[in-house]
Amino acid sequence: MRISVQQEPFDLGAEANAFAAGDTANGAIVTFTGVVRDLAQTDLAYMEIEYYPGMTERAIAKIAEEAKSRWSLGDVLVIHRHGRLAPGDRIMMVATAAPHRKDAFEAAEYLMDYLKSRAPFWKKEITGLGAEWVAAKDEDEDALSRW
Amino acid sequence: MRISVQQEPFDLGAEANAFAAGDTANGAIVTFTGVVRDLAQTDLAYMEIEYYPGMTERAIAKIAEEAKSRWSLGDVLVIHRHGRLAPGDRIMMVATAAPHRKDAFEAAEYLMDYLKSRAPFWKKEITGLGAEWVAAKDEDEDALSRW
Amino acid sequence: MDVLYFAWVRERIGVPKEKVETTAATVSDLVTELSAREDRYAAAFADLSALRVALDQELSDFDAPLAGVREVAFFPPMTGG
Amino acid sequence: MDVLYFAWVRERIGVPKEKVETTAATVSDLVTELSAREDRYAAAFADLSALRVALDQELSDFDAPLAGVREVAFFPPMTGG
Repeated sequence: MRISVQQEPFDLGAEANAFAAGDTANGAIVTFTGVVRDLAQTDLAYMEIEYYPGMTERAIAKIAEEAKSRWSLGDVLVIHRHGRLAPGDRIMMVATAAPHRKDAFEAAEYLMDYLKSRAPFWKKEITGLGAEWVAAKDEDEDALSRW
Repeated sequence: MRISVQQEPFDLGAEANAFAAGDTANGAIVTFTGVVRDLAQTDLAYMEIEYYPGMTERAIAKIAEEAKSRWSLGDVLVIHRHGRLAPGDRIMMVATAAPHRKDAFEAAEYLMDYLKSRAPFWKKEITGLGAEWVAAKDEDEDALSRW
Repeated sequence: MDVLYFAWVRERIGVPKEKVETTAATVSDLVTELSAREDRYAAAFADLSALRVALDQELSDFDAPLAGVREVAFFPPMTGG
Repeated sequence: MDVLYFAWVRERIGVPKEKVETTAATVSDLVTELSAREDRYAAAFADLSALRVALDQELSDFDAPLAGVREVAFFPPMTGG
Protein backbone atom coordinates (compact mmCIF):
# COMPACT_ATOMS: atom_id res chain seq x y z
CA MET A 1 0.00 0.00 0.00
CA ARG A 2 1.46 3.32 -1.04
CA ILE A 3 -0.05 6.67 -0.12
CA SER A 4 1.50 9.86 -1.38
CA VAL A 5 0.35 13.41 -0.74
CA GLN A 6 2.61 15.46 -2.94
CA GLN A 7 3.01 18.78 -4.68
CA GLU A 8 4.83 17.36 -7.73
CA PRO A 9 3.02 16.03 -10.78
CA PHE A 10 2.80 12.26 -11.15
CA ASP A 11 3.00 10.19 -14.32
CA LEU A 12 -0.23 8.21 -14.62
CA GLY A 13 1.30 5.71 -17.03
CA ALA A 14 4.45 5.12 -15.02
CA GLU A 15 2.41 4.78 -11.81
CA ALA A 16 -0.04 2.36 -13.44
CA ASN A 17 2.79 0.22 -14.84
CA ALA A 18 4.68 0.20 -11.54
CA PHE A 19 1.49 -0.68 -9.67
CA ALA A 20 0.71 -3.60 -11.97
CA ALA A 21 4.29 -4.85 -12.30
CA GLY A 22 5.03 -8.34 -11.10
CA ASP A 23 1.58 -9.00 -9.65
CA THR A 24 0.43 -12.30 -11.12
CA ALA A 25 -2.01 -13.16 -8.32
CA ASN A 26 -4.50 -10.41 -9.05
CA GLY A 27 -6.30 -10.60 -12.37
CA ALA A 28 -8.02 -7.22 -12.12
CA ILE A 29 -6.44 -3.78 -11.91
CA VAL A 30 -8.53 -0.62 -11.76
CA THR A 31 -7.21 2.93 -11.84
CA PHE A 32 -9.05 6.19 -11.37
CA THR A 33 -7.46 9.49 -12.30
CA GLY A 34 -8.90 12.90 -11.52
CA VAL A 35 -8.12 15.76 -13.89
CA VAL A 36 -8.63 19.51 -13.41
CA ARG A 37 -11.37 20.34 -15.86
CA ASP A 38 -11.19 23.31 -18.17
CA LEU A 39 -14.81 24.37 -18.52
CA ALA A 40 -15.40 27.23 -20.90
CA GLN A 41 -18.15 28.68 -18.71
CA THR A 42 -16.01 29.03 -15.58
CA ASP A 43 -12.79 30.14 -17.27
CA LEU A 44 -10.64 28.50 -14.62
CA ALA A 45 -7.14 29.94 -14.43
CA TYR A 46 -5.89 27.52 -11.82
CA MET A 47 -6.79 25.69 -8.65
CA GLU A 48 -5.13 25.66 -5.23
CA ILE A 49 -5.44 22.56 -3.08
CA GLU A 50 -4.82 22.92 0.64
CA TYR A 51 -4.37 19.95 2.95
CA TYR A 52 -3.66 19.14 6.59
CA PRO A 53 -0.17 17.63 6.82
CA GLY A 54 -0.28 14.61 9.08
CA MET A 55 -4.05 14.24 9.27
CA THR A 56 -4.46 13.94 5.51
CA GLU A 57 -2.05 11.02 5.22
CA ARG A 58 -3.61 9.34 8.26
CA ALA A 59 -7.14 9.80 6.95
CA ILE A 60 -6.21 8.31 3.57
CA ALA A 61 -4.43 5.37 5.19
CA LYS A 62 -7.53 4.70 7.28
CA ILE A 63 -9.78 4.79 4.19
CA ALA A 64 -7.42 2.43 2.35
CA GLU A 65 -7.26 0.03 5.32
CA GLU A 66 -11.04 0.01 5.47
CA ALA A 67 -11.19 -0.84 1.77
CA LYS A 68 -8.73 -3.70 2.31
CA SER A 69 -10.90 -5.06 5.10
CA ARG A 70 -14.09 -4.88 3.03
CA TRP A 71 -12.87 -6.35 -0.25
CA SER A 72 -10.43 -9.08 -1.23
CA LEU A 73 -7.65 -6.86 -2.52
CA GLY A 74 -4.02 -7.04 -3.47
CA ASP A 75 -2.25 -3.73 -3.48
CA VAL A 76 -3.76 -0.24 -3.13
CA LEU A 77 -2.26 3.05 -4.33
CA VAL A 78 -3.44 6.58 -3.57
CA ILE A 79 -1.68 9.69 -4.88
CA HIS A 80 -3.16 13.14 -4.21
CA ARG A 81 -1.56 16.43 -5.13
CA HIS A 82 -1.73 19.71 -3.25
CA GLY A 83 -0.71 23.22 -4.23
CA ARG A 84 -1.34 24.89 -7.54
CA LEU A 85 -2.88 22.95 -10.44
CA ALA A 86 -3.77 24.13 -13.93
CA PRO A 87 -6.59 22.86 -16.17
CA GLY A 88 -5.58 19.51 -17.62
CA ASP A 89 -3.32 18.71 -14.66
CA ARG A 90 -3.92 15.40 -12.94
CA ILE A 91 -5.03 15.97 -9.36
CA MET A 92 -5.01 12.48 -7.99
CA MET A 93 -5.21 8.80 -8.74
CA VAL A 94 -6.14 5.59 -7.01
CA ALA A 95 -5.33 2.07 -8.13
CA THR A 96 -6.63 -1.23 -6.81
CA ALA A 97 -5.62 -4.80 -7.62
CA ALA A 98 -7.85 -7.77 -6.84
CA PRO A 99 -8.38 -11.37 -7.87
CA HIS A 100 -11.83 -10.42 -9.22
CA ARG A 101 -12.96 -7.37 -11.13
CA LYS A 102 -15.96 -6.59 -8.94
CA ASP A 103 -13.71 -6.16 -5.90
CA ALA A 104 -11.22 -3.98 -7.78
CA PHE A 105 -14.00 -1.73 -9.12
CA GLU A 106 -15.93 -1.42 -5.87
CA ALA A 107 -12.83 -0.73 -3.80
CA ALA A 108 -11.72 2.00 -6.21
CA GLU A 109 -15.16 3.62 -6.09
CA TYR A 110 -15.18 3.38 -2.32
CA LEU A 111 -11.75 5.03 -2.10
CA MET A 112 -12.92 7.83 -4.38
CA ASP A 113 -16.15 8.43 -2.49
CA TYR A 114 -14.31 8.66 0.82
CA LEU A 115 -11.42 10.72 -0.53
CA LYS A 116 -13.97 13.26 -1.82
CA SER A 117 -15.62 13.89 1.51
CA ARG A 118 -13.44 12.48 4.28
CA ALA A 119 -9.85 13.25 3.37
CA PRO A 120 -8.79 16.74 4.46
CA PHE A 121 -8.30 18.57 1.18
CA TRP A 122 -9.86 21.87 0.20
CA LYS A 123 -10.00 23.22 -3.32
CA LYS A 124 -9.97 26.87 -4.26
CA GLU A 125 -10.71 27.91 -7.81
CA ILE A 126 -9.15 31.03 -9.26
CA THR A 127 -11.06 32.34 -12.28
CA GLY A 128 -11.31 35.63 -14.11
CA LEU A 129 -13.95 36.63 -11.54
CA GLY A 130 -11.75 36.01 -8.51
CA ALA A 131 -10.99 33.23 -6.06
CA GLU A 132 -13.59 30.94 -4.53
CA TRP A 133 -13.47 27.89 -2.26
CA VAL A 134 -15.22 24.93 -3.83
CA ALA A 135 -18.33 24.00 -1.85
CA ALA A 136 -18.82 20.39 -0.84
CA LYS A 137 -21.55 18.76 -2.94
CA ASP A 138 -24.55 17.04 -1.40
CA GLU A 139 -24.18 14.29 -4.00
CA ASP A 140 -20.67 13.54 -2.73
CA GLU A 141 -21.93 13.25 0.84
CA ASP A 142 -24.85 11.13 -0.38
CA ALA A 143 -22.44 8.83 -2.24
CA LEU A 144 -21.15 7.57 1.12
CA SER A 145 -24.53 6.11 2.05
CA ARG A 146 -24.14 3.24 -0.40
CA TRP A 147 -21.22 1.73 1.50
CA MET B 1 -13.12 5.63 -29.61
CA ARG B 2 -10.39 3.11 -30.30
CA ILE B 3 -10.93 -0.64 -30.39
CA SER B 4 -8.02 -2.97 -30.95
CA VAL B 5 -8.07 -6.75 -31.10
CA GLN B 6 -4.42 -7.65 -31.30
CA GLN B 7 -1.91 -10.40 -30.72
CA GLU B 8 0.89 -8.09 -29.56
CA PRO B 9 1.32 -7.04 -25.93
CA PHE B 10 0.20 -3.51 -25.03
CA ASP B 11 1.82 -1.10 -22.61
CA LEU B 12 -0.76 -0.25 -19.95
CA GLY B 13 1.07 2.91 -18.90
CA ALA B 14 1.62 4.21 -22.42
CA GLU B 15 -2.00 3.46 -23.31
CA ALA B 16 -3.31 5.16 -20.17
CA ASN B 17 -1.18 8.25 -20.78
CA ALA B 18 -2.17 8.44 -24.44
CA PHE B 19 -5.83 8.00 -23.54
CA ALA B 20 -5.74 10.77 -20.95
CA ALA B 21 -3.54 13.16 -22.94
CA GLY B 22 -4.99 16.49 -23.88
CA ASP B 23 -8.46 15.83 -22.53
CA THR B 24 -9.31 18.73 -20.25
CA ALA B 25 -13.10 18.40 -20.52
CA ASN B 26 -13.37 15.11 -18.66
CA GLY B 27 -12.40 15.13 -15.01
CA ALA B 28 -12.59 11.38 -14.48
CA ILE B 29 -10.58 8.64 -16.16
CA VAL B 30 -11.05 4.98 -15.27
CA THR B 31 -8.97 2.09 -16.58
CA PHE B 32 -9.46 -1.61 -16.10
CA THR B 33 -6.70 -4.08 -16.94
CA GLY B 34 -7.08 -7.84 -16.97
CA VAL B 35 -4.04 -9.95 -16.14
CA VAL B 36 -3.49 -13.71 -16.61
CA ARG B 37 -3.37 -15.07 -13.11
CA ASP B 38 -0.76 -17.48 -11.94
CA LEU B 39 -2.56 -19.60 -9.39
CA ALA B 40 -0.43 -22.17 -7.63
CA GLN B 41 -3.26 -24.72 -7.54
CA THR B 42 -3.83 -24.74 -11.30
CA ASP B 43 -0.20 -24.52 -12.40
CA LEU B 44 -1.12 -22.64 -15.57
CA ALA B 45 1.54 -22.90 -18.26
CA TYR B 46 -0.17 -20.55 -20.69
CA MET B 47 -3.50 -19.54 -22.15
CA GLU B 48 -4.71 -19.41 -25.75
CA ILE B 49 -7.37 -16.89 -26.69
CA GLU B 50 -9.35 -17.53 -29.87
CA TYR B 51 -11.57 -14.92 -31.47
CA TYR B 52 -13.83 -14.38 -34.46
CA PRO B 53 -12.13 -11.87 -36.79
CA GLY B 54 -14.72 -9.39 -37.95
CA MET B 55 -17.48 -10.27 -35.53
CA THR B 56 -15.30 -9.64 -32.47
CA GLU B 57 -14.45 -6.07 -33.50
CA ARG B 58 -18.08 -5.41 -34.43
CA ALA B 59 -19.39 -6.80 -31.16
CA ILE B 60 -16.98 -4.66 -29.13
CA ALA B 61 -17.85 -1.55 -31.14
CA LYS B 62 -21.53 -2.20 -30.47
CA ILE B 63 -20.90 -2.60 -26.72
CA ALA B 64 -18.85 0.62 -26.67
CA GLU B 65 -21.53 2.53 -28.59
CA GLU B 66 -24.14 1.29 -26.17
CA ALA B 67 -22.00 2.54 -23.26
CA LYS B 68 -21.67 5.93 -24.94
CA SER B 69 -25.44 6.15 -25.31
CA ARG B 70 -26.09 5.23 -21.68
CA TRP B 71 -23.55 7.44 -19.94
CA SER B 72 -22.15 10.89 -20.50
CA LEU B 73 -18.71 9.89 -21.74
CA GLY B 74 -15.72 11.38 -23.46
CA ASP B 75 -13.47 8.83 -25.09
CA VAL B 76 -13.58 5.04 -24.80
CA LEU B 77 -10.72 2.59 -25.38
CA VAL B 78 -10.88 -1.20 -25.61
CA ILE B 79 -7.83 -3.38 -26.24
CA HIS B 80 -8.15 -7.17 -26.18
CA ARG B 81 -5.40 -9.61 -27.03
CA HIS B 82 -5.71 -13.00 -28.69
CA GLY B 83 -3.24 -15.83 -29.13
CA ARG B 84 -0.89 -17.17 -26.51
CA LEU B 85 -0.60 -15.46 -23.12
CA ALA B 86 1.56 -16.41 -20.16
CA PRO B 87 0.80 -15.84 -16.46
CA GLY B 88 1.37 -12.19 -15.64
CA ASP B 89 0.61 -11.08 -19.21
CA ARG B 90 -2.01 -8.39 -19.62
CA ILE B 91 -4.98 -9.75 -21.55
CA MET B 92 -7.04 -6.66 -22.11
CA MET B 93 -7.84 -3.17 -20.94
CA VAL B 94 -10.67 -0.70 -21.14
CA ALA B 95 -10.51 3.01 -20.43
CA THR B 96 -13.32 5.52 -20.06
CA ALA B 97 -13.26 9.29 -19.68
CA ALA B 98 -16.22 11.24 -18.35
CA PRO B 99 -17.03 14.59 -16.78
CA HIS B 100 -18.10 12.76 -13.59
CA ARG B 101 -16.57 9.78 -11.84
CA LYS B 102 -19.78 7.79 -11.51
CA ASP B 103 -20.22 7.72 -15.28
CA ALA B 104 -16.61 6.73 -15.89
CA PHE B 105 -16.81 3.89 -13.34
CA GLU B 106 -20.18 2.55 -14.44
CA ALA B 107 -19.31 2.64 -18.12
CA ALA B 108 -16.05 0.76 -17.48
CA GLU B 109 -17.89 -1.90 -15.46
CA TYR B 110 -20.54 -2.17 -18.15
CA LEU B 111 -17.87 -2.63 -20.84
CA MET B 112 -16.20 -5.34 -18.77
CA ASP B 113 -19.42 -7.20 -18.03
CA TYR B 114 -20.37 -7.25 -21.72
CA LEU B 115 -16.88 -8.07 -22.95
CA LYS B 116 -16.87 -11.10 -20.64
CA SER B 117 -20.02 -12.67 -22.03
CA ARG B 118 -20.89 -11.01 -25.34
CA ALA B 119 -17.64 -10.44 -27.20
CA PRO B 120 -16.56 -13.52 -29.17
CA PHE B 121 -13.43 -14.65 -27.35
CA TRP B 122 -12.74 -18.11 -26.01
CA LYS B 123 -10.03 -18.97 -23.52
CA LYS B 124 -8.20 -22.26 -23.36
CA GLU B 125 -5.96 -23.01 -20.40
CA ILE B 126 -2.93 -25.23 -20.80
CA THR B 127 -1.74 -26.69 -17.50
CA GLY B 128 0.41 -29.61 -16.44
CA LEU B 129 -2.76 -31.73 -16.64
CA GLY B 130 -3.58 -30.84 -20.24
CA ALA B 131 -5.60 -28.32 -22.17
CA GLU B 132 -9.10 -27.22 -21.26
CA TRP B 133 -11.52 -24.63 -22.58
CA VAL B 134 -12.59 -22.21 -19.87
CA ALA B 135 -16.29 -22.59 -19.10
CA ALA B 136 -18.47 -19.50 -19.01
CA LYS B 137 -19.39 -18.58 -15.44
CA ASP B 138 -22.97 -18.13 -14.30
CA GLU B 139 -21.85 -15.11 -12.31
CA ASP B 140 -20.62 -13.43 -15.50
CA GLU B 141 -23.96 -14.03 -17.20
CA ASP B 142 -25.76 -12.82 -14.05
CA ALA B 143 -23.65 -9.65 -14.03
CA LEU B 144 -25.48 -8.49 -17.18
CA SER B 145 -28.80 -8.33 -15.38
CA ARG B 146 -27.80 -5.19 -13.48
CA TRP B 147 -27.65 -3.06 -16.62
CA MET C 1 -23.07 -20.80 -47.15
CA ASP C 2 -19.93 -20.48 -45.00
CA VAL C 3 -20.12 -22.29 -41.69
CA LEU C 4 -17.55 -21.40 -39.02
CA TYR C 5 -16.68 -23.20 -35.80
CA PHE C 6 -14.79 -21.88 -32.80
CA ALA C 7 -13.17 -23.24 -29.64
CA TRP C 8 -14.16 -26.84 -28.76
CA VAL C 9 -16.81 -26.88 -31.48
CA ARG C 10 -14.02 -26.33 -34.00
CA GLU C 11 -11.91 -29.03 -32.35
CA ARG C 12 -14.73 -31.60 -32.40
CA ILE C 13 -15.68 -30.91 -36.00
CA GLY C 14 -12.04 -30.73 -37.03
CA VAL C 15 -12.16 -27.66 -39.28
CA PRO C 16 -12.48 -23.94 -38.54
CA LYS C 17 -14.59 -23.23 -41.62
CA GLU C 18 -16.32 -24.99 -44.47
CA LYS C 19 -18.76 -24.37 -47.31
CA VAL C 20 -22.08 -26.12 -46.79
CA GLU C 21 -24.75 -26.60 -49.43
CA THR C 22 -28.09 -26.77 -47.68
CA THR C 23 -31.75 -26.04 -48.05
CA ALA C 24 -32.26 -25.92 -44.28
CA ALA C 25 -34.87 -23.33 -43.36
CA THR C 26 -33.60 -22.58 -39.86
CA VAL C 27 -30.45 -22.95 -37.80
CA SER C 28 -32.03 -25.97 -36.04
CA ASP C 29 -32.67 -27.61 -39.40
CA LEU C 30 -29.04 -27.06 -40.37
CA VAL C 31 -27.88 -28.58 -37.09
CA THR C 32 -30.08 -31.63 -37.64
CA GLU C 33 -28.80 -32.00 -41.19
CA LEU C 34 -25.12 -31.74 -40.21
CA SER C 35 -25.56 -34.06 -37.21
CA ALA C 36 -26.98 -36.73 -39.51
CA ARG C 37 -23.97 -36.52 -41.80
CA GLU C 38 -21.16 -37.62 -39.52
CA ASP C 39 -20.49 -38.45 -35.90
CA ARG C 40 -18.15 -35.50 -35.39
CA TYR C 41 -21.07 -33.12 -36.06
CA ALA C 42 -23.39 -35.11 -33.84
CA ALA C 43 -20.74 -34.91 -31.09
CA ALA C 44 -20.32 -31.16 -31.48
CA PHE C 45 -24.06 -30.46 -31.58
CA ALA C 46 -25.09 -32.97 -28.89
CA ASP C 47 -26.08 -30.29 -26.37
CA LEU C 48 -27.45 -27.16 -28.00
CA SER C 49 -27.79 -25.43 -24.62
CA ALA C 50 -23.98 -25.35 -24.52
CA LEU C 51 -23.81 -23.65 -27.93
CA ARG C 52 -24.32 -20.21 -29.36
CA VAL C 53 -24.92 -19.26 -32.98
CA ALA C 54 -24.17 -16.12 -34.96
CA LEU C 55 -25.70 -15.31 -38.35
CA ASP C 56 -23.65 -12.93 -40.47
CA GLN C 57 -21.65 -12.03 -37.36
CA GLU C 58 -24.64 -11.14 -35.18
CA LEU C 59 -25.65 -13.32 -32.22
CA SER C 60 -28.85 -15.13 -33.07
CA ASP C 61 -30.76 -18.22 -31.99
CA PHE C 62 -31.52 -21.71 -33.20
CA ASP C 63 -35.04 -20.84 -34.37
CA ALA C 64 -33.76 -18.14 -36.70
CA PRO C 65 -34.39 -18.53 -40.46
CA LEU C 66 -31.38 -18.96 -42.74
CA ALA C 67 -32.83 -17.22 -45.79
CA GLY C 68 -30.29 -14.75 -47.14
CA VAL C 69 -27.65 -15.67 -44.57
CA ARG C 70 -24.11 -15.99 -45.93
CA GLU C 71 -22.17 -16.91 -42.79
CA VAL C 72 -23.22 -19.10 -39.87
CA ALA C 73 -20.94 -19.59 -36.85
CA PHE C 74 -21.24 -22.05 -33.99
CA PHE C 75 -19.33 -21.67 -30.74
CA PRO C 76 -19.58 -22.16 -26.98
CA PRO C 77 -20.54 -19.28 -24.65
CA MET C 78 -17.94 -16.53 -24.82
CA THR C 79 -15.24 -16.15 -22.20
CA GLY C 80 -13.59 -12.83 -22.95
CA GLY C 81 -12.34 -10.11 -20.67
CA MET D 1 -3.38 23.74 22.89
CA ASP D 2 -2.64 24.17 19.17
CA VAL D 3 -5.58 25.39 17.12
CA LEU D 4 -5.37 25.05 13.34
CA TYR D 5 -7.54 26.60 10.65
CA PHE D 6 -7.87 25.58 7.02
CA ALA D 7 -9.36 26.97 3.81
CA TRP D 8 -11.78 29.89 4.32
CA VAL D 9 -11.72 29.44 8.09
CA ARG D 10 -7.99 30.16 7.95
CA GLU D 11 -8.58 33.16 5.71
CA ARG D 12 -11.25 34.66 7.98
CA ILE D 13 -9.24 34.16 11.15
CA GLY D 14 -6.07 35.31 9.44
CA VAL D 15 -3.63 32.69 10.74
CA PRO D 16 -3.14 29.01 9.92
CA LYS D 17 -2.25 28.04 13.48
CA GLU D 18 -2.06 29.51 16.97
CA LYS D 19 -1.56 28.50 20.58
CA VAL D 20 -4.69 28.98 22.67
CA GLU D 21 -4.83 28.91 26.46
CA THR D 22 -8.28 27.75 27.45
CA THR D 23 -10.24 25.90 30.10
CA ALA D 24 -13.06 25.14 27.67
CA ALA D 25 -14.57 21.73 28.40
CA THR D 26 -15.84 20.99 24.88
CA VAL D 27 -15.26 22.12 21.32
CA SER D 28 -18.46 24.18 21.51
CA ASP D 29 -17.17 25.96 24.61
CA LEU D 30 -13.92 26.76 22.80
CA VAL D 31 -15.84 28.13 19.82
CA THR D 32 -17.93 30.35 22.13
CA GLU D 33 -14.82 31.57 23.91
CA LEU D 34 -12.94 32.40 20.69
CA SER D 35 -16.01 34.02 19.09
CA ALA D 36 -16.27 36.36 22.09
CA ARG D 37 -12.65 37.44 21.71
CA GLU D 38 -12.65 39.10 18.30
CA ASP D 39 -14.93 39.62 15.32
CA ARG D 40 -12.75 37.56 12.99
CA TYR D 41 -13.47 34.46 15.11
CA ALA D 42 -17.16 35.29 15.33
CA ALA D 43 -17.18 35.61 11.52
CA ALA D 44 -15.41 32.29 11.02
CA PHE D 45 -17.62 30.43 13.49
CA ALA D 46 -20.94 32.09 12.57
CA ASP D 47 -22.42 28.94 11.04
CA LEU D 48 -21.22 25.76 12.73
CA SER D 49 -23.16 23.58 10.29
CA ALA D 50 -20.67 24.75 7.64
CA LEU D 51 -17.72 23.65 9.78
CA ARG D 52 -15.98 20.45 10.69
CA VAL D 53 -13.64 19.85 13.61
CA ALA D 54 -10.78 17.42 14.13
CA LEU D 55 -9.26 16.57 17.51
CA ASP D 56 -5.69 15.32 17.37
CA GLN D 57 -6.16 14.72 13.63
CA GLU D 58 -9.32 12.64 13.93
CA LEU D 59 -12.70 13.95 12.75
CA SER D 60 -14.84 14.71 15.77
CA ASP D 61 -17.85 16.85 16.66
CA PHE D 62 -18.66 20.01 18.53
CA ASP D 63 -19.93 18.20 21.64
CA ALA D 64 -16.63 16.38 22.11
CA PRO D 65 -14.65 17.02 25.32
CA LEU D 66 -11.26 18.71 25.02
CA ALA D 67 -9.61 16.99 27.98
CA GLY D 68 -6.20 15.69 26.93
CA VAL D 69 -6.48 17.08 23.40
CA ARG D 70 -3.33 18.74 22.04
CA GLU D 71 -4.45 19.81 18.60
CA VAL D 72 -7.82 21.15 17.46
CA ALA D 73 -8.50 21.96 13.80
CA PHE D 74 -11.43 23.81 12.24
CA PHE D 75 -12.22 23.66 8.55
CA PRO D 76 -15.06 23.53 6.03
CA PRO D 77 -16.34 20.22 4.60
CA MET D 78 -13.60 18.55 2.63
CA THR D 79 -13.46 18.72 -1.14
CA GLY D 80 -10.78 16.24 -2.13
CA GLY D 81 -10.58 13.78 -4.98
